[in-house]
Amino acid sequence: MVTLKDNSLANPTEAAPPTTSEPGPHEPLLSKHHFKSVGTRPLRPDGIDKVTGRAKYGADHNLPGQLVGLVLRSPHAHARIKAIDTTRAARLAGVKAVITAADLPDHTGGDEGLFDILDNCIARDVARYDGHAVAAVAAVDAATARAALKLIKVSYEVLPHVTDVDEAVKANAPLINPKNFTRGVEPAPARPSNIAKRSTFGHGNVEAGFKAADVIIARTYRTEQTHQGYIEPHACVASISPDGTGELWVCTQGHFAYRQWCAAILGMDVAKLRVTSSEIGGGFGGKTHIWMEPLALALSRKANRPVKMVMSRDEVFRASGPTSATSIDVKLGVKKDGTITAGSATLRYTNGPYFGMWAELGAMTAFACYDLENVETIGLEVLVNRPKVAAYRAPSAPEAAFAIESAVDEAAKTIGMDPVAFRIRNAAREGSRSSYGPVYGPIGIGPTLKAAQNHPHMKAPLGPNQGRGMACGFWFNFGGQTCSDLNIGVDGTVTLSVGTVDVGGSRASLALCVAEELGIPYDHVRCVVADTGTLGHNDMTDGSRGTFSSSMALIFAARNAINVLKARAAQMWEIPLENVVWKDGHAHATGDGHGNLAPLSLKEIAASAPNTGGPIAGHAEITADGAGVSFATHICDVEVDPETGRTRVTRYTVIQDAGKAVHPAYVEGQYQGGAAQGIGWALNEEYVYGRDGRLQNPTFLDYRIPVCSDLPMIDTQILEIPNPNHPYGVRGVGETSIVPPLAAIANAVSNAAGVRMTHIPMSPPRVLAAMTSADKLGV
Amino acid sequence: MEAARHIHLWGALRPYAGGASVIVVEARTIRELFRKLEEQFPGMTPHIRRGIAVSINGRIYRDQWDTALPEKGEIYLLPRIQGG
Amino acid sequence: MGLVMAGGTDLLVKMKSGLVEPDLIVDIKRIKPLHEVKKTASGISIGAALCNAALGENAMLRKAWPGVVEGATLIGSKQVQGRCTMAGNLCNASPAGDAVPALVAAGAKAVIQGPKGKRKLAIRDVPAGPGRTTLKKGEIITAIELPKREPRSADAYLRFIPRTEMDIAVVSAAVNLTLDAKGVIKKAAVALGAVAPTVLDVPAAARALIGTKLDDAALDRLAEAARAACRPIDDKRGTAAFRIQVAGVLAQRAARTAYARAGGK
Amino acid sequence: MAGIHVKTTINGDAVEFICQPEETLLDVLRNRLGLTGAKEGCGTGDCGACSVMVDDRLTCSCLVLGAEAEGRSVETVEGMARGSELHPLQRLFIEHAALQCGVCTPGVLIAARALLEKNPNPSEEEIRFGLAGNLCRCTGYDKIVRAVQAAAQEMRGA
Repeated sequence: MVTLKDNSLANPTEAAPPTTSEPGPHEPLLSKHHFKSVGTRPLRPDGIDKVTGRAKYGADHNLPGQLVGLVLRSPHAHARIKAIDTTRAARLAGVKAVITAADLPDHTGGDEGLFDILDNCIARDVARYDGHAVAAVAAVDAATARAALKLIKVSYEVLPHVTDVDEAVKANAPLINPKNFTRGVEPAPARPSNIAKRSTFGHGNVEAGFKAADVIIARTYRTEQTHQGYIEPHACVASISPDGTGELWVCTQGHFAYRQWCAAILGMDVAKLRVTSSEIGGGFGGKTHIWMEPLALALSRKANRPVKMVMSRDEVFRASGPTSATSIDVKLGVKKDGTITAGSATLRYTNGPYFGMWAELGAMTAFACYDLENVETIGLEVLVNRPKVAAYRAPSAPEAAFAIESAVDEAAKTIGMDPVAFRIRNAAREGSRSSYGPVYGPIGIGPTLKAAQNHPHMKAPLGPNQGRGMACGFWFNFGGQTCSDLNIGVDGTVTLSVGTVDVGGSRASLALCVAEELGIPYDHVRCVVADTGTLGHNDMTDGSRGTFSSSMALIFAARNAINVLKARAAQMWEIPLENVVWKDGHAHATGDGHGNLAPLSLKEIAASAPNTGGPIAGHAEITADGAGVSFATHICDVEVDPETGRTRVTRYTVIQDAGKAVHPAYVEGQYQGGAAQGIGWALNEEYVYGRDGRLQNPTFLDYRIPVCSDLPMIDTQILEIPNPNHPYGVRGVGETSIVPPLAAIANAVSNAAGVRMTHIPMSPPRVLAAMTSADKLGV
Repeated sequence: MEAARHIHLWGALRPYAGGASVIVVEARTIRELFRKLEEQFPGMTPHIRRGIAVSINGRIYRDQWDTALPEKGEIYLLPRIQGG
Repeated sequence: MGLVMAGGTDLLVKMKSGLVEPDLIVDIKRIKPLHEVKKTASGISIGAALCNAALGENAMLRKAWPGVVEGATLIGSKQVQGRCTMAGNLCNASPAGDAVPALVAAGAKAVIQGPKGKRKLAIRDVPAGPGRTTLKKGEIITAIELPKREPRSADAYLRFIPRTEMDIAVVSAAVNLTLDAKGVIKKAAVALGAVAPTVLDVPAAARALIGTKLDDAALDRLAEAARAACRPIDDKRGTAAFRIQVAGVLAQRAARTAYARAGGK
Repeated sequence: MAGIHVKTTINGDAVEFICQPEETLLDVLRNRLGLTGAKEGCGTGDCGACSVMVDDRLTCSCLVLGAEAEGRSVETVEGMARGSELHPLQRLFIEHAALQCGVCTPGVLIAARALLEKNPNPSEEEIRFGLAGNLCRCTGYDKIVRAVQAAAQEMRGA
């Protein structure tokens, strides 16, 4: 049952009780099985703007009199900031403001999470990673701002640093935060360490399970740190006026959350800051955190001028959202008949210098695909001198899936069982206890595996040096706070205001759902993303929630609007409300004596609105819980050059449950995009740190995301197992597609190369080393 | 004892409940549950502040604290997950 | 400091990162003769401002020096190709520059104009180390000269990159061969990139090929000599061990291609 | 520093501007001329989001100085449509859902048009290598390649 706040219903004088034949205004149960609009592939409303260069992204907005803001960043991985002298910079002609941490006093009131955000936005006493912001300037132009940065003198006391996950957990490792005592351990440890938290999940008795096994697979896997790699760098324009009100234009996945954090950090009232989300040039989780936005606001406040800040690519890599680097021990016990008797894993995830929940997410998702009697996972959050880890598409799940799905594949091979059949035998199903705790409802892993088993890809012949791999993936998905408005114009066309940022075509999907519910054509519905001043709070577009949550809110808003439309039709006909039904975009009169009344179209009712009570609208404010967990199975073929270790992906297939694909082209796009990012992660993407703790490759030249010629076509198969908690059966689709690729490719490369790959990315030096002798090549 | 609910804890919470994996709390809603947990197990407060999700019969609630806790069925506390 | 700009694809990146802050930039692209490809008495002369996309469109060059053209047209993207030049790649003096190994193997020369007049210098001797050249103050390269082609000659260039495009060579090899009428290699040159501070000319590797029809034993000796010449480092793009190993592989593959192109069977 | 006065042609129109010597063509287009279709994704020629044509050569405008535009002809995504009629590539990119966030799209369109002008009937491989200088992080390139194939077919038939 979807929960709704009681006061979120339409105007009570107009809200009619639902008739038995129609769903209530907020009845979540599946109300549709045959769709007219949903499931079609219309053109997206923002398409023309985006192919003509008209669409405005973060860096495309300007305000009169705006200044250019730039950030001075730490060149050290770990250093105490002894003093910052800004006097010369401030005196330079054209410089209008210089700020340091002193200009952003601590308003966080003991909120540790918020304090970490503040400390990450601008270092206070310690610079904790290469690229950590230390000061910022605003000047009349970029050249002046650059010159000013050079005039700021920072005296550092360089501290010992650690960037490697396994080094950081050693007893003698340099401490990132001397006040960090591992949480989740009772009694609390007496000494500080770099382990911020220990989390455990599981059930049963793994030791007994391992004793019952015929075969034990035990290995340690490693993954390197990656970046979301959105093509649009972070950008914003901030303007604070002397009366304390402010405007922020910014590329973000969640302008309401940005408003909340920025206001809290700057000590502003939330209502005094209006945040407008620009078109967003990719986020993938990296734009769910604030970075330099508070600095832009603080500079604007100090200079009393608008300030524009745009990160360089170098800054994006050094100082915004990478993933964790991980080191994961897996142990799997298997019987010869194919039963997994026990699974355990210890997962060490780097967090950057701040407390996070990345290992915890890895520990929760690791074995989620399987029905295990005995399972235990331990997650260790590891602090290191690297940038603060940010969410990246199903955060932490791909690394864990790489480790577990590699072990599962190896186990199947060891007992001589087909890897798909082995997974089907052990797959979680309705009623299975998940490895993270709760018992599953209806879930889709079985169907994706069955579809994989029957897919022609599984039977296609392989050439020399080629190998095939497959893997499964899991992600939770979630919903969250959502607020939408639906306004009917005088001509009967409809405007939707939503607060979930459109990252990949959701405006089209949302318009489709409203067209479906109202029974009007898609092109009569226009969807816009509203700013924080014109709509209630919306959580961010993350957790695969954009289309899931906003479509649910809009369907409810449409039902509320239908109730109003019916009341207006009743007025126009001068008949009782209970004699009006809504069907196919029209009000129909029913009952004795009314049957001959011609149906009234939405357009006709809208036209008479001025005389029937005024504007017609529908609203909904909901907490969209019930997103429903998501599973996928991927199959891939690779060819490995035995002389160079280079891997080419030759074929790739994604099979995933969408619940109901609202706009199938954009569902396919999510599947393909996630797979491509996973392929990059698996093969070539990694942060390379030098011995000095500085990032060596903060460019698209040396941080190698897949280019067009690296990839094959990516085939997709959309399964539709309706989500019972959404009126149209929709599930989130955005994230799960990045979970299986690391493992699927590792399994394929292992099969092609004849050696088990345990370190991602499987860059050519690593593969060649594994294929020959690790010592000889020194990898 | 009609309000007594069996509450399953994930690993990180267990140390604050003496190592128990299941505890009994008298609570009819998520809000009441969190209040009672803070009263009975103060060590859990930072976790609750940072966010705890509640799985009720496999369905995960992150925000809706007025959600009723059914007398029968499984109630499982989980970290409040983040997404990308 | 004044700097000469040909394509600008390295210079503008260095300016952006603050690595260089020139007081003056001299754009040589407006000088018409610097865009010409002409046959001369001694071979082919290529103007220093000719962008590599245009170079790749030149049928005569593609036929005579397919390896040189391969090297030049592998640099960067199609977008970068529209700007970058061989001479610029040479003066950037990266040990991994794609245009350089094939020019070294070809025995090409840089035509250098300076305050004291014109001189010619073997390409091999232009780079002095990473980012440094032997050019003197005030000197610029105006053209690159390729020698005259004998019959049954061909070259080939291969680089190793992790992706299919857009990377800097982790290791590279160029092979230039001339065969006799029977298909026996009578002249050879082998050059390796990204395995030493400058592009390496490896005469020992060339000697392994001369007098052979590129049989397996010759290819083995080629790989061995190529690997023996390598003095690479570990860096973000690859390990020293990987570079040494793959240098041998690429030398063999480039030799096979050059041999086939020259008409060898 | 004294600005440089530049006379050039942009999308067929005569344009004059003054820029600083170190300013890139991309900066001039975006910050001085209000043509924000070309995007800065990297500033180092590695992503292709700033792709434009300069005298009929595909280039990254971040690797061209503004002053270099003197006397040349520059074409940007803003000049691709003829009046209200979209270029076939533009129309087919929308029809094939070949964009998600759309920030790479202007550069991809310019590069794809340059490719089709040189090679009206490219193979899939030629399309993939022709667009290798344009990074897209959303689509996995599948629908981009299909849209270019469809445009090539339509433009050959037209």
